[in-house]
Amino acid sequence: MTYPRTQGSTTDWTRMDDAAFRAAVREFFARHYPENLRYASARLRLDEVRDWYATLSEHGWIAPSWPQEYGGMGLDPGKHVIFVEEQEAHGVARVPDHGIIMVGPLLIQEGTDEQRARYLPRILSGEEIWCQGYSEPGAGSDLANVRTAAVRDGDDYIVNGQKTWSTLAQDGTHMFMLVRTDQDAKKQEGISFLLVDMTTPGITVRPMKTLAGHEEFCEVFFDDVRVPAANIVGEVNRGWSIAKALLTFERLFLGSPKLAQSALSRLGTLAVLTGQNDDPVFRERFAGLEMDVADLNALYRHFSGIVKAGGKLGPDISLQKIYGTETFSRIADAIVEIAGTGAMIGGRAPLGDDGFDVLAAFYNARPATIYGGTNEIQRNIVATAVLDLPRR
Amino acid sequence: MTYPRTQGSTTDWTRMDDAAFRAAVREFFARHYPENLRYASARLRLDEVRDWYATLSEHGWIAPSWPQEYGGMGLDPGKHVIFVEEQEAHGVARVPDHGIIMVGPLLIQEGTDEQRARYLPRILSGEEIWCQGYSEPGAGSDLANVRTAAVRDGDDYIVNGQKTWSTLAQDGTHMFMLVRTDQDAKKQEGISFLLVDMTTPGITVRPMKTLAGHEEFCEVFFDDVRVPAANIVGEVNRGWSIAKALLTFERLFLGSPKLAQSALSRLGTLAVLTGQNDDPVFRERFAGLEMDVADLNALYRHFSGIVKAGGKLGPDISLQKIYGTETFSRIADAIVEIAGTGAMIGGRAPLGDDGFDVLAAFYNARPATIYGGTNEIQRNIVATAVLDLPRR
Amino acid sequence: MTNLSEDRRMLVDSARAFAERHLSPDLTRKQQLPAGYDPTLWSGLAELGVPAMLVPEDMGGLGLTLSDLAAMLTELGKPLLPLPVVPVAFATLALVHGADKDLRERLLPAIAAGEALPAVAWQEQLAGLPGTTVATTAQENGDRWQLTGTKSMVLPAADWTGLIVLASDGGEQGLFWVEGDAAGIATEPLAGPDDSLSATVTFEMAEAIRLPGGRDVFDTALAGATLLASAELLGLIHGAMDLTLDYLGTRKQFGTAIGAFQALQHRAVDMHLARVLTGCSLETALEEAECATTSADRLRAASRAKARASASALQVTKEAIQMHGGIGFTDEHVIGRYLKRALVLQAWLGNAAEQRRRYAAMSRPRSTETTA
Amino acid sequence: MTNLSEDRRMLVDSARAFAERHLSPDLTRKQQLPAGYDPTLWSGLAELGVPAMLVPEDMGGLGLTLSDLAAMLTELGKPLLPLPVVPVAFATLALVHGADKDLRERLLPAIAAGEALPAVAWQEQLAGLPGTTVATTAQENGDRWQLTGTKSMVLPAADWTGLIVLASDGGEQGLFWVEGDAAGIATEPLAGPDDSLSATVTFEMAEAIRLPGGRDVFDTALAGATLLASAELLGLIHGAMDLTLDYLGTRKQFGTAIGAFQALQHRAVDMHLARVLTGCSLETALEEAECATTSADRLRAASRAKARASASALQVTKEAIQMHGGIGFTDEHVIGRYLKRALVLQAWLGNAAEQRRRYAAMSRPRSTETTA
Repeated sequence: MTYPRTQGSTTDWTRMDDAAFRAAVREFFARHYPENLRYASARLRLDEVRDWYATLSEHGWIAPSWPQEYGGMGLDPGKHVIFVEEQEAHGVARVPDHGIIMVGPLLIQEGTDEQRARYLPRILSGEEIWCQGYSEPGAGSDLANVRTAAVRDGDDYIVNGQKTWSTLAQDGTHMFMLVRTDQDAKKQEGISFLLVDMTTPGITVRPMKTLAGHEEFCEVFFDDVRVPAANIVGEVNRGWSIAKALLTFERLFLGSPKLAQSALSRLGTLAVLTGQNDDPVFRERFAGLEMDVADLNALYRHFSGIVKAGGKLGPDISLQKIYGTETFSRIADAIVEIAGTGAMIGGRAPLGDDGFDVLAAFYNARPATIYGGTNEIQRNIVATAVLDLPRR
Repeated sequence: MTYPRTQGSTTDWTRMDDAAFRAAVREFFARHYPENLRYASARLRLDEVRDWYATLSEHGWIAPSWPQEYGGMGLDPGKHVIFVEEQEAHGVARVPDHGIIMVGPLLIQEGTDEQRARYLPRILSGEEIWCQGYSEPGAGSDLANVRTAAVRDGDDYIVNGQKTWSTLAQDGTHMFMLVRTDQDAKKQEGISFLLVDMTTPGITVRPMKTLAGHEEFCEVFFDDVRVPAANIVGEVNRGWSIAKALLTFERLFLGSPKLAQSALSRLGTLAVLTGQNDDPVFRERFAGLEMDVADLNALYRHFSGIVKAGGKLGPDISLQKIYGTETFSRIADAIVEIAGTGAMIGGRAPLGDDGFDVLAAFYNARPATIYGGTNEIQRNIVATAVLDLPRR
Repeated sequence: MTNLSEDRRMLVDSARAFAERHLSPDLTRKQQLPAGYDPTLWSGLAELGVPAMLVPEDMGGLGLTLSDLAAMLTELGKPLLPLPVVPVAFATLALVHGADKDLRERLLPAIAAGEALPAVAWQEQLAGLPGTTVATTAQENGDRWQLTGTKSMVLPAADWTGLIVLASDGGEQGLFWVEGDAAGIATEPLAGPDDSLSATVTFEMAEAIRLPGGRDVFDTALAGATLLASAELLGLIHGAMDLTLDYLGTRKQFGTAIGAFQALQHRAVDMHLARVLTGCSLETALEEAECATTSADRLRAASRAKARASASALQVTKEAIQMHGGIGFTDEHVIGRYLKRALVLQAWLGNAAEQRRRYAAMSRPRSTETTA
Repeated sequence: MTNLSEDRRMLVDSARAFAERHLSPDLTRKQQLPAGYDPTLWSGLAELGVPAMLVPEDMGGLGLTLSDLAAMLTELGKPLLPLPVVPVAFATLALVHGADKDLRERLLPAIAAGEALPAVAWQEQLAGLPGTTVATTAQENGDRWQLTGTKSMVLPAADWTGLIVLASDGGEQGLFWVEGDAAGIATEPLAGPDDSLSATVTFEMAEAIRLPGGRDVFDTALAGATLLASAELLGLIHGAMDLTLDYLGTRKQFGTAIGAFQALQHRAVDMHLARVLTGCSLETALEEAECATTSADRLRAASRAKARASASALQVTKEAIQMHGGIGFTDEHVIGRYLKRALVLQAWLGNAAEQRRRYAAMSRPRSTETTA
């Protein structure tokens, strides 16, 4: 299968050396990324980043890790890290990327030719935006406890149930979701992986406001929603293993150092703005956090090195999610602490030229230790699957 | 029942006001306590404190909290606190005090007249020294899991089994112990409280060396040891409730601020000796620990206030044991930290005129979170018995 | 709080009844422009006698103690209190200790009746230990003074009937009284995360009268307000903790009530320990402050209580969100209101780190060798 | 440590085999007077090539890297290593980087053969950041120098064949070589909690020759030794952790293996995280130090690794004792040996807090606005 040249990058990035690649990426962001969107403190909505999505798409830069034959940049993990580093350094916001990060790689590995042809190009172009349908009410972290039912009816499935914590589902045109296709099977069995067009009749999306005041998560209700059977990815009733593999990858992603790194940089900024950067107590505290972030980077390099070498991530990837999110949370606490009564201000406190949102990182740190499986669940996994401690 | 005047204090302390009492206590310690035993960093053995025991005994000061009719000072809890404060301030060492703290009050409340007449005077005089026989191998914190058996044989019981973690049992002439008198009863039932003369044939004491190098705990083996049935305290098979009441009181005692207070004072000393007392990072850390100790005192006042008002301590007394020992442990950590390479020296490091034992508090902090029921057990108790959280 | 006197118990009961009837975490959702609170609710509190508590009996007040008001605030704080009880008490303390007879007679009866709402305008920079340095100046002009400078985090944010301002006369720091309608005052409200309002107030040659009391009076009032804010935090901690214990007992995951999971149990115990310590810390600090003879000793006691209360409130509310899981992070569940209110109250008058720093400045490690 | 090269793997295997055959935690129980180590065991290590590793090939050594030696030390540290591998490597690094040809040729081949045991005498005060200030003086006397002063924590504690001494010539700090049998040296051994020995060495006009390298060479050698000490700590952490995991899986309380209790499980995960972080931190710090062009950068990398290793070692061994319960506090169980050895190794060359302070001195918070 081939994709039109306009959708793939024409450059063979793999031949470029790392320094040249870094320079190219830096130059690209400097030239194309909108100045007013740099260093956004909250997750941006589709409306705000649609133009940027289009720019990336036009230049063939939207899918850094996809193989070039599917329209990606075909970056090896080392270059991908450079890409992300430059993105962070320039303060480039995340686009709605579930299609790029989750669905694309999934379909490339597990999908049918028809599914790849149907979905991949429209992810690249930004025509279609994906959201995730995993968690359900009453079973937040207990993902295998899927109760949303898909019952076969001719060439279709009829879906009934409810998903929750679906990030920015109100902006999504499609959802990849877990459904129960066998009611009688044991918990982890009888689950299938299904692709759903969000415009199908019977779907209702209800955005929920977060503590930070953003409509970042949604509840999604399914009432006799008819979905073609051809939209099952992989084998019927074998969706759990696919979901688990995605979750493993998600843990690497969720534990990446970028949140902590960016919060640390904001902590440094706030210290300068409030005149505390020469205070010896602050200096030592900052140094401690700086070392934590450096070690978090070292941990990330360890796990992404496994991916890079073509290995499979094991259950110990949960350590990355734990340490990444908890380091982030500690830094967010430090921001609130050194802000003093700045923490009494919602939104931007009058510090510096543009103001400074003292609570942004603190708010973001709250769901970080919850989503993608709470850190308690991650510790359970490591205890039993890595340390081989007895189950009760 | 009366005791000879020489064994009781002739002063009616209850009539004295607190300030006068404090002055009297201070003067007593200054006059009588041996200068070379002040601020001992480890628990002293009987040999070292026998003379001091005798001094206290002769003056009727050995049992501050016992009623005067039994030969104690009859102090109310408020004066008892003053007594302990002055003891601490002067650096007075603990004498082997299980008889005074545990056995005496127990016999006064639960014992027979014969038991009181037989045992109390010899505790006061120091002729008999008591040790505790609670824990057993394989059931350190699971105290109700008593396996040491006492089988009735005529007027006696025949005791077989093993006790462990018996503090300074090698110095003890008598042991108060938990034995199983009904093999068929459920765990907490069928346990009795027994008083045993350590010279009875069949008892073997094996001291164990601690990390600090002291022989502080012993294993005690019982091989067909014949003990009169009259040595049961309270009802047969009802020993667990007595033991539990003693344990509750022990938790108040084990969580008392004195370990933390004394470690904090040592931390301050070490900072002065190593020239760090003006370092701003140290100063703030010290202030944090100082506030922790002040709040630990506040907590202790809360619980001892309940005792003082004649109330009964509930299961929340475990909070005192948790916070007292963990605050102590944090301060011990701070001592090791500011000592730098002083922690590479066992015994006294060459600091100050007399040297400074950097690791003494650190070593003492290790068993503190273990004995008297590990802090994990204490948290289990608070979770279920105080917070009423569901059992699994 | 083991031995409440009969009087204290009545106060606590009346506060609890008011709280149960009139307050709820959801009340904190709406910004009460322009002042930042609901005047009707305030009147209710005034009927309960809350603003009268610290006013002496000969000024129409109840002449009660800090400990009494603290006990009430703990009850009022449980369902969250979107009312400026502590800010007004702060000003009341400054007036009781530092105003002359004329001003006392003019203001205190009105405060007791709930009609006057004075605010204290004292801090300038947001971070560090607020109030340490004072850039606002007072210039003498006949028998009046003129104030110039900017104060931040003034509570209540508007509708005040007057301002007590900490300013420097060039040499010393002193307290000044500015009428609410004086010329040369500009106010800019700032919304808090909990939808409360604070104000940045700028004085430009604003006319003021000088109070006889100076920095020392201010420090005593600050210590009192700091203790009262700790009491409100204690109430908040109780509220958040109780909600969380309920949730732990009822919410199921993996077929079990999550409160049966030992790891959560142990953390819940640590939260409970934090709340018990906060209560004990506050109780002893109130006593210390009430017995103290210097404002420095009062501040030292207050710093300890506020450091504990602030740290405990953040610990408990953060853990509460984590234990509630995703739902705790939505604005739909009340537990989030506790987190937001905790953010504001832990910061106001100095957060835990700032209190620790003040405490450090007032004490110094001693050697056992020197104390022995 | 994911991509060990074949050579590295062979080194690691040989170290593991040696450790399994010759080492055990109980070996640390007896003080090896007078030097503080067992000469026979040292010979065994020398046969394995350990002292030769950092010595260049043209000097009879193996010419391997810090990372290679670190990988071996991690294996050797698992059953605890009562041998002065890191102290001798410290001196070796100073000589390799800072000695002139004559001294190199005289000493390095003997070091490689395990026959020479040079020690570095550098720190003076016990606490603070050791080595920052140097009071020991060097006075020029013809082509020789005379040293006067006192150094603490010299390892090995005796039997050294020479000392590399950090001293001040009045202006600059420099490194000096003192023969083991030189006059004017007094040594006082101090026993450590782990029964190891360190020495306080006093120089009174002791004759020395000056090395061409100065403070910069010393800092590079210190950075190397600090990384190697971190590697030994990593081994210790593995050893303590593995013993504890075994215990958690087998010890029963209340009828259940204690490792099934969730609260302990979660803490065991935190211990495991500490060990994994220590490994990753060390691996990247070794690379950074090996690629660095200045001694300051090398020290910065080393400080990070040692801070992590020291903190993790204390965390893991303290938790290990707690999880072992009473038996862990007796001297009869080997787990206590790990705690004691951890106390020594975390302190030597600077503990976590001291490394953090050094790191802080070498970096400074930047504003995103200036980096953007």
